[in-house]
Amino acid sequence: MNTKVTIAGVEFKNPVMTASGTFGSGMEYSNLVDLNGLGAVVTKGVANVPWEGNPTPRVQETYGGMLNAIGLQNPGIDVFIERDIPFLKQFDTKIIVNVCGRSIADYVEVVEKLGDQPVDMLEINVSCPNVSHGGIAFGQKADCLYEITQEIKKKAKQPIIMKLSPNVTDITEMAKAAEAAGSDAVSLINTITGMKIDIHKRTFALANKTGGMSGPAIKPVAVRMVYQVANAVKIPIIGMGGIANAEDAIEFMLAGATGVAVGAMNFVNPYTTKEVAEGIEQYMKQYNIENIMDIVGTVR
Amino acid sequence: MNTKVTIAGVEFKNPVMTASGTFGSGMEYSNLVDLNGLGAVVTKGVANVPWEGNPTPRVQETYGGMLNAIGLQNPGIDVFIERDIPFLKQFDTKIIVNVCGRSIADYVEVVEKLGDQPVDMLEINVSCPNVSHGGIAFGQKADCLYEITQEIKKKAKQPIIMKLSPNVTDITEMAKAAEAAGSDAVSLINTITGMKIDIHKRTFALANKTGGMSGPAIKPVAVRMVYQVANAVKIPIIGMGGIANAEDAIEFMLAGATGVAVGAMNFVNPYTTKEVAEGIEQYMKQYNIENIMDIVGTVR
Amino acid sequence: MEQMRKETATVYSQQELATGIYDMWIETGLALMAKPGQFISVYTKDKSALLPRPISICEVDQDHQRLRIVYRVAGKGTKEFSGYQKGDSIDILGTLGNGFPLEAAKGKKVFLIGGGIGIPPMLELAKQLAAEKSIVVGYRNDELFLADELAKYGKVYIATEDGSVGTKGNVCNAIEEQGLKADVIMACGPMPMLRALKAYAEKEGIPAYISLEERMACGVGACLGCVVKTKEKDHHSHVNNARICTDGPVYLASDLDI
Amino acid sequence: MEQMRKETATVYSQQELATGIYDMWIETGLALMAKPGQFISVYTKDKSALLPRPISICEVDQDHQRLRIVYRVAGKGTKEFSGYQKGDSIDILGTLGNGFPLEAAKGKKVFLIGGGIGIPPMLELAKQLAAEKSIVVGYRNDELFLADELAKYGKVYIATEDGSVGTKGNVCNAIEEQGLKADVIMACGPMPMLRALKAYAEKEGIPAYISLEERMACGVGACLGCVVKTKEKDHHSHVNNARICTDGPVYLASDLDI
Repeated sequence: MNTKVTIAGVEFKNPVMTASGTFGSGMEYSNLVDLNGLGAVVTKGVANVPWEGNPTPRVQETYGGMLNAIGLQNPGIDVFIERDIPFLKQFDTKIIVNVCGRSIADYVEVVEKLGDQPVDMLEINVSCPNVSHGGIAFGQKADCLYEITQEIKKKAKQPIIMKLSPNVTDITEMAKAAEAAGSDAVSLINTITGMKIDIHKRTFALANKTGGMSGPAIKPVAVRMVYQVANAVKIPIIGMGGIANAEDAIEFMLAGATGVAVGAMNFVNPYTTKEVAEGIEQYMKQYNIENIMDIVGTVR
Repeated sequence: MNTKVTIAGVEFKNPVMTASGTFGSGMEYSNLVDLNGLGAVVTKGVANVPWEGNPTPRVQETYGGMLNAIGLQNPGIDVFIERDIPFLKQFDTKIIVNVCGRSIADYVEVVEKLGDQPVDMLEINVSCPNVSHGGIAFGQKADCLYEITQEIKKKAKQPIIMKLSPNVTDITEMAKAAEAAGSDAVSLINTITGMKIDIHKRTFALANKTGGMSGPAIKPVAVRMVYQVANAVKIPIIGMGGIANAEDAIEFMLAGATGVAVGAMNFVNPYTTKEVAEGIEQYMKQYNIENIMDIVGTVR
Repeated sequence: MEQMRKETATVYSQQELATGIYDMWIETGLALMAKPGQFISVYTKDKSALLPRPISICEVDQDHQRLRIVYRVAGKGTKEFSGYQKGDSIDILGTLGNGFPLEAAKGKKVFLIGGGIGIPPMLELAKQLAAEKSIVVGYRNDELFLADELAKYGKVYIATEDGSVGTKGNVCNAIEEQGLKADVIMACGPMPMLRALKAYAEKEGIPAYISLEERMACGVGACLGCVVKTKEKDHHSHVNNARICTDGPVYLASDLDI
Repeated sequence: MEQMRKETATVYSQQELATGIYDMWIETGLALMAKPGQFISVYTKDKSALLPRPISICEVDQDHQRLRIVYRVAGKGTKEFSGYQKGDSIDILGTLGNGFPLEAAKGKKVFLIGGGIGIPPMLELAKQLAAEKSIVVGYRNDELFLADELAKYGKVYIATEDGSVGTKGNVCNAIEEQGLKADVIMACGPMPMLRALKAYAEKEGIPAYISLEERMACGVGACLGCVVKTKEKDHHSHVNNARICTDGPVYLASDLDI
C-alpha cells in the first residue's frame, strides 16, 4: 500500500499537509503532533520584513467555521531562515514555505533569500483577503496573477505553488493564468471573505471588519473549485477548505487534489492531521487501493 | 414600536420574508405557518413555461448547510397566475414573485403577464447556479446584468428587485450595474456554488454535480456582501443567507438590509420566520428602538 | 383533530432489533392522525446536520398516543437517533405523505411486500388492512426483524439474500418459488425491487402501490427536492414530476416512469 | 511528567456559585502540570461552535488529579458547559499559558486583585503564593463568589459596583479607601481595570503582573489570533505583538502597550 504522492517532482510520504497560517512554523504544534507523520508542513506566510498584522479581535467563531483577520503578522524572512527552517529540518517531512508580500519585489526578495535554503516548495500567497496591500489583487485578476507568477518563477529555485483565492467569479481563469505563467502547482482554496457583526455592541466582531472564513462550513465551495480547476489545468492541486477527517480529504482527492491540507480544524482538534493520514490508509484497505495517487481526480 | 419597513415604496408589516425556492408558493407551508405574520412571501421562481428541473438527488446536506440543484422546476406563469396568486391574496402579506428565464425574452414574457396581477414586487432571478441556461451569466457579468435589468424595468409594472449571485469577484459591481439600469432594489445572496462527493460510491452526491449552497454555514459571506453593497448603492437591500433566528436577521439589518429573508432554515425549523419576527420585536424592546428602519445600515 | 406540526416529542422506548436496525416508540399526539405508509421527519440534535431524516411509520398506537419507527443506522443522523433512550426528547415533523390506499385492497387478495428497511411500514398496513394478506419480506440474512409480528396479520413468506432462511434471493424469487398470486400489491423497499414489482404487476395486470424514498429537505412539498418522474404531467407541478413527500410516498406504480 | 495534550476528561462536580457563574471540577491528569494563572481550552459538543473556550484555572488538586474552573455563562459554549453534570465527558486542551511568576512575589507584600470573572485564578495563586497577601476583589453586587475561600489565604477587601458590600466602585477604589500598599501586584480582570492597575503600579513604582484575555483559536501560539501590543519588539514575533496564549496570559504590565 503506497500513500506517497508526487507534486511537481517532490515526493511526499502521504498527501496530508497543514494549511498555511494554521500551524505556525510547525514548532507550536510539535508538542502535540508528530511532524514526522505529515506529508509536509506548510508554514505561516513570511514576508521580506516583519509585519505587525491587524489589531484584535483577529478571530471569531462562525457557524461551523471561523473568521480570521490576522493580517499576515510574521517575523520576516531573515528570522524565519535563522530560526524556523532549522527547527523544521529536524523532522522527516517536507517543508513548504508560504510567501507573502505587498509588491512583486517583496515576493521576489523572499523567494531569492529562500533559494539556497533546504525547503522543498514555495507556496505563493496572492490571495490573503486580510491585508490592504497583501496581494489580494494579484489573486483576483488573471493578468496580475500571470505577471507575478512569471516574475516569481524566474527567480525561484524551488517549485512554486500559487495559492488561489475563492473570491472570484471563475476560479479556472485564475488557475489557467498560473499554469500559463509557469506555476508548478496550485493550492486552493484560500479563505472566503466574510463578516460578523456583534448585534449587542453594534459593531464589527473583527477589528478589521472583514475576515477570511474557513472551517467545515466552506468545504463544499472548496471541493467544487478543486473539481473545476482539475478539469481546467494539468498542474497538480493541493486542496484545502474545511477538511476535518479522512472522508473530507478523500473527497478532495476524488475531486482532483493530489495533496490535502488541514486548516482551521487544527484548532478544533490538534490531532486532525494524524487522524486524516490514518483514515486515508483505512480507506485504501477497505477498497483495496494500492496507490493513493490512483484515486486523484477519478470522480468525473 | 414600529416594525414596518418600506422598500421601493412598498410597505411591509415587518422585514421578515421567505427566500425564493424555500417556501413554495406559500401554500405548502400554510398549514404550519401563519402567512399573515410575514412581511412578504417570496415565491419559488416561475418561468414563462413549465420547467422540469434537474434529475434527483436534488438536495444534500452539508456541514451547517445544504446544497440544492432543483433546477428551477416550476409550473409556468399561467398556472401560477391562476392558482398561486389567488391563494396568496387570501392573506394579509405582500407578494413578491420570483421570475426566472433562459433569455431576456423569457423574463420579459413573465413580467408582462404579471403586469396586471395583484403582486407587490418582482424579484428577478439572474443568479441561479443550477440550470445551464438559467440566467447565471446575467448575474455574473455586470454588462449582462445591466442589459437585462434595463429590459425588464421597461416592461415591469411593479418595482423590481434584482437577485444577486455571490459567485463573483466583486459584488458591488453587480449591485451598481443593477442600480444604474433602474432596479428598485437588490436582494442577496443567492446560493454559493458547491459540490459534494460520495466517497464510497465515488460519484457526485447531486445528479447535477454542483448545487447551490445555503444555510447558516454561508451567513458570514452573505453579511459581508450585504455590507459591501450597502456601501456601494443607494437602493434598498433584501438580505438573506443562513438566517436562523432574530440575531442573524438583525445582523443583516445592521449591515444594511432593509428586508430579511429566511431560506434553508425553513426546512430545519418551519417556524423560523415567526420566531425571527418575534425576536426582532424583543430586540427593539431591549434596546428601545422605536422604528426598526432606524437600525438599517448603522454599523459602519 | 390533530394537524401536521413540528413538535418536541418524547422517546418511550428503544431497542436494537437486528444489527444496525433500531426500534423506537415515540410518545406524540401525532399518532392520532397517523396512517399506514406515512412518515415523519426526525431532526438531529447535531447542529452540523440540519436536514430532518424522513422515517416511515412502522406502527401506530392511538390509545397511548405513540408512534413506532424502525430504522437502519445509515449516517450520522440515524446514528444519533439510535443513542436516544426512554425519556429523551426527539424533534419530529408529521405526519407526512399520503399513505397506502386501504380501500384499494379491501377484501381482496393482496401482497404486502417489504424489502430490508422497507419492511417496517408493512406492519401497520398489515394491521389495518382488511384483506387476504400474503406478506412477502426480503432480508439480507437470518436477522428477520419484524417477521414474527407480521405473522400475526397474515402468512409471511421470507426471502434472504444469503439463503439462510426461506427463498434464497429477493421477494420476487419468493413469490415465484411459492407460486403466490394476488389482486393488488402494496410494497416498500429499494428501487430495484420496486422496479421489478412494477414490471411484475404490469405482466400480471394488477395494480401495485409502491412507497418511494428520496433525499428530502422540507418534507412538505415546498422545496421540490424529492421528486419522481411520472408518466403523465403531474396535476400540481404541471411537469412530469411528482413530489414524493406530499403526492407520495405511495404511488400507483403504473403512474411512474422509474 | 505530564505534557500538554487534548484529552477527554470527566466532570467531577458542578454547581452554580452565583447568578450565571458556574464552578466545575474536572478529573484530569493535567492537574499534575497546572500552575496558577494558566488556563485550559474547553471544547463544546455543539458542532456548530468549533473553537475552544479558554477558561482560567481556579484551583488545582494534584492529590486527586482534578482541576477547578469557575466561569461565567457568556455565550452558547459556556451555556453548554454549565449543563454538564458529574460523570459527563469534557474535552479539554491544557495546560496552557505561562502562569503567574510566584518567585517575583515570594516573601513580599503583594496585592492579589481580581475583577469579576478575573477572580477565579486568584484562588490557586493565593494558595500557592508564600507572601503577605492583600486580596482585593471587585464584584457587580453582593453575590461574592469565592470570597470566603480566598479569605483562607489572606485578608480580603471587597468592592462592589452597586455598593452593596464593601467599597462602592472598583478594586482601585477599594485600595484607595482602605489605604492599602504592596510591593507587587498580581491581577486578572477586565481591561479597564488592568489599565488602571498598570497606571497605579507605575505611579507607585512597583511591578504589576496582569493576566489578559482575548479571542483565541489555537491556544498554542500558532494562529496569532490573540496578541497584545508590547512596548518593545517581542522576542518571538519580532514585532510589537506578543501571543497571549503562550507568551501570556500573564505579563508584566510595564512591558505592554495597552
